[in-house]
Amino acid sequence: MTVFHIVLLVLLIVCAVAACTSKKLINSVVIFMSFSLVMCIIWFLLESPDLAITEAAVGAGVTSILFFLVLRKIDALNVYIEDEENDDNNENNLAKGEEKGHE
Amino acid sequence: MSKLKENYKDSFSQKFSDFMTGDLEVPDEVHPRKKQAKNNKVIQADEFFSEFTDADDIKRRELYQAFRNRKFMEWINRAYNIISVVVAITIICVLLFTVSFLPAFGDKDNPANNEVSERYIEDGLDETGAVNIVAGMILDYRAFDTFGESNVLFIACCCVLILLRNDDDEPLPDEDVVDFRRDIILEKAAKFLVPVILVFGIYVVLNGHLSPGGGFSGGAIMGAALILFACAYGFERMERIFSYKTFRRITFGALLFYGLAKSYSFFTGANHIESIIPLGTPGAILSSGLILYLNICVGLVVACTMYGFYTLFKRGRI
Amino acid sequence: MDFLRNMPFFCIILSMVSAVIISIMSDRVARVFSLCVIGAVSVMSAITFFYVAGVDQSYTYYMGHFPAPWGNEIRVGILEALTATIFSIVMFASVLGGMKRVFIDVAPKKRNLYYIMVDLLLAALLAMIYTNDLFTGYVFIEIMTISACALIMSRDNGHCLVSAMKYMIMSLIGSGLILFGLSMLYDLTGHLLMSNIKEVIAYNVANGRYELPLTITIGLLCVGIAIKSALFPFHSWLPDAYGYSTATSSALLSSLISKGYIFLLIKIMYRVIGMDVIVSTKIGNVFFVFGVIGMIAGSVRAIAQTDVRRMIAYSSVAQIGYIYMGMGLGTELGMMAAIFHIFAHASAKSMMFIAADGLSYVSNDSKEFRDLSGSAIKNPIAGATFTVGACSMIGIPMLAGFISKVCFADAAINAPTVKLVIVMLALAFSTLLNAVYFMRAIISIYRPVRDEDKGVMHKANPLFIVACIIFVALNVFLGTHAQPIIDFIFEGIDMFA
Amino acid sequence: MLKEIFSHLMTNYYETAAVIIFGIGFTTLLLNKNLIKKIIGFNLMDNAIYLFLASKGYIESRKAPIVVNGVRDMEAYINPIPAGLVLTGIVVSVSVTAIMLALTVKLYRRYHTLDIDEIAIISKKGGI
Repeated sequence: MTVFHIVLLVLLIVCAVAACTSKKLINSVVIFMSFSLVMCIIWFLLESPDLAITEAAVGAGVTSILFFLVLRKIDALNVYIEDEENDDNNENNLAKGEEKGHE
Repeated sequence: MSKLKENYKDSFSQKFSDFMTGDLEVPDEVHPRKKQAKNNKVIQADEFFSEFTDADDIKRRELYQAFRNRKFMEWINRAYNIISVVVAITIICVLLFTVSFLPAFGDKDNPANNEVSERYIEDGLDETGAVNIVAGMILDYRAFDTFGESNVLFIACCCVLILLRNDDDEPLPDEDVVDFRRDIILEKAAKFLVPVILVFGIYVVLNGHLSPGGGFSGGAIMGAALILFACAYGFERMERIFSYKTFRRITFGALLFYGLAKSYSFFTGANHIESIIPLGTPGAILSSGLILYLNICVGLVVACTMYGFYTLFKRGRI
Repeated sequence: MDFLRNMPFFCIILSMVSAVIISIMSDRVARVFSLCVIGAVSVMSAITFFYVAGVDQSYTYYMGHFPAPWGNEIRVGILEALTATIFSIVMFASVLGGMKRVFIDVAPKKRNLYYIMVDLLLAALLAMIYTNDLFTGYVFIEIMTISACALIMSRDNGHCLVSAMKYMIMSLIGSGLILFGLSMLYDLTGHLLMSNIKEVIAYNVANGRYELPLTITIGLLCVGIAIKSALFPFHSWLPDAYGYSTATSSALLSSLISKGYIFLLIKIMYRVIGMDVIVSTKIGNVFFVFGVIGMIAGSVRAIAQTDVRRMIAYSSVAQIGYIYMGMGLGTELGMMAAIFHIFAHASAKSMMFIAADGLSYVSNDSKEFRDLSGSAIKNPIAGATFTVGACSMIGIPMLAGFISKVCFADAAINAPTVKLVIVMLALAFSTLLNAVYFMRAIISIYRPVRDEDKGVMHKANPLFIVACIIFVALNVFLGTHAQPIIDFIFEGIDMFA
Repeated sequence: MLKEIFSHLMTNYYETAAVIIFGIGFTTLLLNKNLIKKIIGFNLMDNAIYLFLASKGYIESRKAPIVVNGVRDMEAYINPIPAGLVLTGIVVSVSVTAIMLALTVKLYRRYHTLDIDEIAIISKKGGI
């Protein structure tokens, strides 16, 4: 049984790392949504079903909707974040992102 | 004597007296002429901001780039990244080192399993009437925390109202009209899904004290049902059932009932007066005293807040 | 169980329920209702103070039907009631004084939301002062953080939004660390009630169990609260947050919110972990060092400011350094000096923010020194209040600041010699720096007005005058009748443990 | 010494995972300048602390604290207190996330960028 716990925890850590290092904003939001779902399963394994339902409904549900709405609102659905070195690449993306938004 | 010199302007005494009287000559480009408040009207942020054309943005970005690209700034950024990684790693190592000294995970005689949790489990059913001990603990033993908790949600909703709500007289943002295209698939799916989700949410709220769930999770599920309905059928039909007025009334009514009911039980508890609320038979729906009604109030507050977040983010008006 | 014991409970519940009621009121009614609630709370807190001073021992009040470790509980002592009274008086005067500015700055539809935040801030402050349960303290820390952030961002200009975001990021790191420390404390002791935790910790320390996790937990809690109350290395969010928000918000933020966190830290030191364990872990020296550096650095930065509100903000970084230096001395005298300085700084700082707002109101809303010159002649009430506040901060006798500086010196004499020398030097140097920038401000606002704009004397609105009178009265009262308050603080500290 | 520490870490593997995720969230917060990434970092930190707190209440081979057919002795159920605390915490982190996202939208409408350093510099120099 503890193997299942450990596998889920490793998956949790992988999701956390992926959510932070992914380049596109929408990727990190989707991975963060999967992070909440894995967290919901872990609550269930830790024998606290209250937390499982709340995390599923509130964490994965509403938080992700808000993230997507914000990305939609600021036309950043396709923004590509480079590292700090080549900032100019980031500029035209932002600019490109903006044009697409205003069409 | 110094006044006679022709360049007494930059003599030490003049500079000192300027400093003392705050008359420091401030070069103009450090403080560009600030936009004067037109006839002292509170400038709506977006209206003030709309005068900046795209040219201003690009000019401003050069200003930022010039500032960033100086050699000095590059060095600072690299140093900042290194220092922050080092700080984070030391924090993780220190915490991991402490975790190895903490009591073992999951064994019976941890300090946390003492007489406090024993009473919750053994007398929980008799004292609060709630089969779900966690719900009984939240809404009866430690009710003051949960009252603070629903106030956190209420205050978060007020914050988002302050930030994102534009006035009623302003025309609807254009993307609201453009955005909503009748999507048959979503509508047909919502026609089936919304009632199911709503019934499930109501079930979770009503059975909060019997099965896992309760006010927070049930309210979030009901909020999700409202969001799906607004998504599928657009805001006009939603406006008929759920306008800003009903939003304010529901939140006000639920939180006021919660506050008054809980202050009654705090007052009777503190002054050792026997409270007249019956506990009922365990296992029945109308059983555990106030917990059912408090669950309903918290469920309503959470549902309205979640829906309120969605509409405020989507179109700036509930 | 006579009726007077319910007063603190009534204060907390009244301010929470009034915040809910305000949500359906219009902004004019909300303003008056919120003021009445704050006035009622300050009267009730005064009644609690006199009741507890009379009974002369602290009592616990069950929030609910179940005794302490199971249900929530608040504990009322002399120190808590005194702090609650002074904080609610300062809040009443700040809200009264800054009311006109709120109706200019905040958009028409959002004024009643502003007063919801003020009331919930009062509720969170009272609950944090009275609570005897750590997790209740954490929930009300969250309410205070969010309402403070709302107070900053309610004025809709660019600077406020940026400083609100910075404030939010720093505070959330702080409350994350506090919750981490709290959950480790729960794991080590199994309790959330403050007095029970203390027994288990004393037992653990006695036979050497869990030595390292306890020190790490104390470190986490202290760093978390230091971040939230803007101690020296973590004060970067403070000048923007206080400098750009409306007058009432910066008055409330500077005088009440950072002090609420410091009061919770004092409670944690005395009632959760025990003063002897704190002294043995030497965390006091860390506070002492950062406090002294904060005093000097805050004052130096304040001199370089050309904007009067940012100057006052930097000076409050220095004053928070004073308080942490007092706590770092480790002796009871040092703690007493720190607590008295909490009261002195709370009353003087909010007075200066409100007065600075009155001055800038007269010189067409500009906060730069250049434009404020001669504004005290146009608005004499605001000028007088600003001068009294500045003199109290410098430490002119007959005012609160002077008494707290005397207490600091008195505490330093009984402290070990190394600390004695450092405190004396730091006190002297920082008072000199205070004098430089406050005198400059007073000189510039009283400079003779150039003849062409010898405008008519500005008649301040009556509410502003009442607020200034309350502030000056509170400051002079603290300055002249300090001895009874110091005795009450000593009694409160003994009763605190 | 190192072996013993490592074996201890293996026994409380939940707390170890929680601390690692806390570290990841904290690093994200420090390194990324994009506001959305910072908010995701905050959520990671908060979820890690709740995992740390909830794993305190778990006891081997015991069931969830719901009284089933009258069994009421303490040996059958886990410790309910951390579950209650974490429920409160989850709702706090949702509200805080909503506020920070609303701030991000307002800042983007005004400054057209998500980079907090750029915003701070422009607001200081640009004066808006």
